[in-house]
Amino acid sequence: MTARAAIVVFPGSNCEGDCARALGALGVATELVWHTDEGLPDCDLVVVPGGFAHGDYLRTGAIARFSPVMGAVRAHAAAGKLVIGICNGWQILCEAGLLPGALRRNSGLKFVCKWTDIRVANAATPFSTRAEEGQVLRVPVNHFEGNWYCDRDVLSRVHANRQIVFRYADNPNGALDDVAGLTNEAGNVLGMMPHPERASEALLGSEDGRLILGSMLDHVSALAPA
Amino acid sequence: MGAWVHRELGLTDDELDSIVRRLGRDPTYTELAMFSVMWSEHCSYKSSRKHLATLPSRGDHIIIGPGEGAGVVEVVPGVAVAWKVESHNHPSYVEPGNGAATGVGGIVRDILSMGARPIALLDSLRFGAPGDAHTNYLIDGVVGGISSYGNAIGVPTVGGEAVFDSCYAQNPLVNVACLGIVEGELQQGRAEGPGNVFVLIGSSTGRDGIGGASVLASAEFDAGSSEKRPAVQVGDPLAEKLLIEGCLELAGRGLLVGFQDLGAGGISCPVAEMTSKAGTGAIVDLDQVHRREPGMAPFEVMISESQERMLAVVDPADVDEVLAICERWELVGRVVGVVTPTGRVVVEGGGEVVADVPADALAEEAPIYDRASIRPGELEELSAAEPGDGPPEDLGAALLALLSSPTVASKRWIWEQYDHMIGLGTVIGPGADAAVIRLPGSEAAVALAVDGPGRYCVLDPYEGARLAVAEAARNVACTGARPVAVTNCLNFGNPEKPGVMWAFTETVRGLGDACEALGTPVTGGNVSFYNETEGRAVFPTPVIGMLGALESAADAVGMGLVGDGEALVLLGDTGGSDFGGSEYGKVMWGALGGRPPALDIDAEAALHRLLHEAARGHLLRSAHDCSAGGAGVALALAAFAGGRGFEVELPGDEPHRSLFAESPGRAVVSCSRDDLDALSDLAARHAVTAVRIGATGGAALDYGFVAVPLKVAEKAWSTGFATSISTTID
Amino acid sequence: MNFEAVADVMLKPGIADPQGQTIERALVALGYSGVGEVRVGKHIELSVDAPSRADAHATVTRMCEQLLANTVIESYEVGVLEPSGDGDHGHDSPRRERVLEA
Amino acid sequence: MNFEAVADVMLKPGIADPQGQTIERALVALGYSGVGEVRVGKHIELSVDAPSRADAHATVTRMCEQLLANTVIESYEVGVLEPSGDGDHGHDSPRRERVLEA
Ligand SMILES: Nc1ncnc2c1ncn2[C@@H]1O[C@H](COP(=O)(O)OP(=O)(O)O)[C@@H](O)[C@H]1O
Ligand SMILES: [Mg+2]
Repeated sequence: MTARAAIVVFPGSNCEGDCARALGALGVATELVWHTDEGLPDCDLVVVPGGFAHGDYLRTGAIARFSPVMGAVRAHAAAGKLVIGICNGWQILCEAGLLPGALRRNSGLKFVCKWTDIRVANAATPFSTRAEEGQVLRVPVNHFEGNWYCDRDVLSRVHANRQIVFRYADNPNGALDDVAGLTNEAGNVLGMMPHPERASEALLGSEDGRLILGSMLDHVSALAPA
Repeated sequence: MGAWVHRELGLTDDELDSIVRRLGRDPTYTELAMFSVMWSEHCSYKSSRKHLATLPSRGDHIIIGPGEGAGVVEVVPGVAVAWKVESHNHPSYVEPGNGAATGVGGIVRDILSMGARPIALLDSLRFGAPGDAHTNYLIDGVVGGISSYGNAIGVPTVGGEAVFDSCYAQNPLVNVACLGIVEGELQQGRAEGPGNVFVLIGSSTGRDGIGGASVLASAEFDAGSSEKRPAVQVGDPLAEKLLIEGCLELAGRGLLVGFQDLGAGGISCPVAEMTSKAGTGAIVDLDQVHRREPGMAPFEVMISESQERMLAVVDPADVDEVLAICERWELVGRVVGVVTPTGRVVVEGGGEVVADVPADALAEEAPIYDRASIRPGELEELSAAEPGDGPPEDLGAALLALLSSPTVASKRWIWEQYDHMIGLGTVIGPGADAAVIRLPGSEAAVALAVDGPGRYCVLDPYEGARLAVAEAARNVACTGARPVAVTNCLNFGNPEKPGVMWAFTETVRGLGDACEALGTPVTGGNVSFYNETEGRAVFPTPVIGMLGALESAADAVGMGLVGDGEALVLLGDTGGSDFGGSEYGKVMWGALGGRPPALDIDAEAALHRLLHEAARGHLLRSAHDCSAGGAGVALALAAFAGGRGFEVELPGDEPHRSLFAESPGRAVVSCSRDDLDALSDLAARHAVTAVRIGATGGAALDYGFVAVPLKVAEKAWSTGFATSISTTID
Repeated sequence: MNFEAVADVMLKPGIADPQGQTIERALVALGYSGVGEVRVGKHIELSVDAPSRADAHATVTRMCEQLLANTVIESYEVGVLEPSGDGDHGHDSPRRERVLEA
Repeated sequence: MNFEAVADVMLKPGIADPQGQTIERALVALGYSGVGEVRVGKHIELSVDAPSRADAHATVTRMCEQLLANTVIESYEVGVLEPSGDGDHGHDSPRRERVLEA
């Protein structure tokens, strides 16, 4: 079965093409969905890609979360289907309340684009089954607001639910608890700062991102009727 | 109109006379404003045009040479790219963040105007010595501006250079180069077909940037410059991103008859140039221009440099479709005029005709000056001065001093702020000799480098320009690419000064000769004059943007040492006296004098051919060119990039000359022992000296006559610039 | 009536403000010795139509809750000026008074 | 004495404010119909030691000229509160008055 991914595009998104290419290389059929669409095409997973939705003006994700398409994304998530927000996509999902906490400006107060090592903190999520717990993945980050934060209560719930999927080996942005990526309580929505689509080819420096995207496909095909 | 208005607008008395003669009457204020921007140095190239015309610009692979928005080059059969560099020096000094950001926006629209998708940016930066609070403020602002704009529009900044010298302290240089891939039909900046309409697409027009070209970029700075500040614009990367996508869709659907960006000179510029080129005319209705401020005078609308706008010429039958596409991309598109057969640009506003002038008078027939050019007397003294080639007290300390000097030290602090990966094309990113970008939909790749050794140019602008071309080509060749075309940005002082003009003409001559010899035609560029504050000019600084072609991205060679026990080979000959304008002379002796390094351009070309063939034959594990700091520094940088040391012995009797002389035409390469004979044979066939100097591996930079622990050297290099920039900002 | 309003959006007390700290260090480096507790936020000016000043205040407060602030990490203050009467509410008014409320 | 001060730094009138325009469009899309002229700047809060309120004001004005504002494209307004006396000048003071000057 061919998995289908809807990639949501806001004015200012800029990683949608890269995501489509990386998923396409894994055999996924992708479709770009403009933010004013009220609905999503029939799909197994939704990607909210990186970029600068609405210019990141005011606050990252602040305006995007009100786009018409977000209702359908919410419904997709509520149905227990997979949603991945990468970088700006995570910021949008946070603002939309689909993921806990908030993303603040990097503690170094500079935009940071570089390769990072992230450690798999939970290999039992739909986004990490192809990896092993403790495995270190080389995946690049590219953001100005990747400094994840939440209050103490939320953090203890996040821990209790094992929502943290990836932690930085060398925290590039000051994120609380070195969080590089985490899920919602139900475990079907992931936000992550590093860009797995940029780590999908040896020629470009790493293939580790395929483990993340591939895990999602495994999850989707396991759900598919035989 | 006051008698002196034209002078305030930057026009001379003679220029005004000539306008009156062309019109047969006094110009209106709007006309005068249009002439002032179109005849400004920035837009008309009036001091440089005559000289630039001598540059070699033809070649089988050159699809479009100078004169359009950007040059277009066929890098491999069937794959064409647009390539251009432009300066935003003055705005970046006045307001570093927005000045640099709008510089990125401007060059990106140049590429877009060809119908090409921008896929890579490089920035070439010059500042005073970092550490000084104001210099750090400029660096921080400029880098932040490029980062905020380039990252947001989704175009990776994949390379560049940053050079520091006190001559740039009051005149920073901010040159940005952009590469685009031609996806469909090439677009042309021509307003063909009377009856077609002009559609203005993008941001609304405000009073920002009025007179930017004539006021900011075409005059020297002085104490009163702060009064000219409102001429700075604020960039809107979101609008630019939408403009890119919307316009590429218009181009892709074949809806554009003519297309040009609005940059310096505002809407005046594309209207005049597109009609002048096509032999047509225009009627422009300013009331249709969407504005963001009330009460703008016609002249303000006509020359406002508000950002993120393009002008399209469209068949009236297609207008609805064009506007619908604009709307879907959340862009405002407005029909603002019509193409006429009259040869005149007629501007209407508020029901009145506010301008009616021949298009050619504004564009094609702008004045051309053959300015006086005299070799400055001070050059004799400079040539006679010490280059600073005495031996150091301690070779190891000298090496560390060079590695930590801001010009040589790691620029990671800069390029980590740039998204250098988006687009999934960056095979080799910043921190290398040249960036290697795989082209979408193709196995092929391009290699891109920018270089401008001002310290050589000030000693001898002719030789300096040749060295600049040689170095840029060498950087590209080290990745395995074949250098194929050049774009350039010539940064100089006030051209009304004969000494400056002499350096300029010598530079153009050197640029032309070197490009001819290397077979890399000049496809375009930019001239930035008046880089002077309080009468002090920057070094003559030609920034060369070299484009290289790689048939396969997988052939690209990195600069870092790979594997232990591989053979290290020095290619090319070392001239022990090549210290004029050197980094060693500057860092160790505070010297600037003598002759620039001697360049044998044929030997240089042979080296490039050798590197290209060796890369195609997969003989090289790494390659890095020798430039600032000589072979000693080149080896160290290859070691840092590869995370391993080496053991070598360099030819020559005087260690500091072997280590630090800046002879061109050289590179340090590594190869597996098994390939050594093949490489030697290949070198012999190209008549390039190849000396096996040692082997890779170990935890030291071991040069034989001196050894430094890798960790110590790397620390000096990685913190040299970062420390001086962060201490005073944070 | 048309009111000129402001919303100041700040990181909540207790949440680290590295930008404020950086500015503080820079000010100290410039020789401003008695400076402290620098915090940086956003200052948003806008005009709103509303039947009364209180309504204008309520509207801008709603805007903050909905869009202008992320209340997970930010707090805000809203201020509304008396209506300018003639509809002229230029941002360069030479002197004005403003009441800010939490 | 220790004063609590604010500096609001805004783009000068006439200079494009794409951020403000984008927020304005977003507010309109959310149904806030009577909103206009949205402009965004920085809001900086700080405490300063000074012999008098006027001195505090002059000091913060100098800070704006030197560091807090880029007067090429930005203008600023400075406000200083009466000293809190006990040195407690929390940022969450429930109600305060402020005089802003151009
Ligand atoms: N302003 C910059 N922007 C992006 N990359 C830069 C910049 N400055 C330096 N770099 C990166 O660092 C590398 C080393 O720079 P440079 O010292 O100019 O090297 P070289 O003299 O060998 O060309 C460049 O090749 C480039 O990729
Ligand atoms: Mg180099």
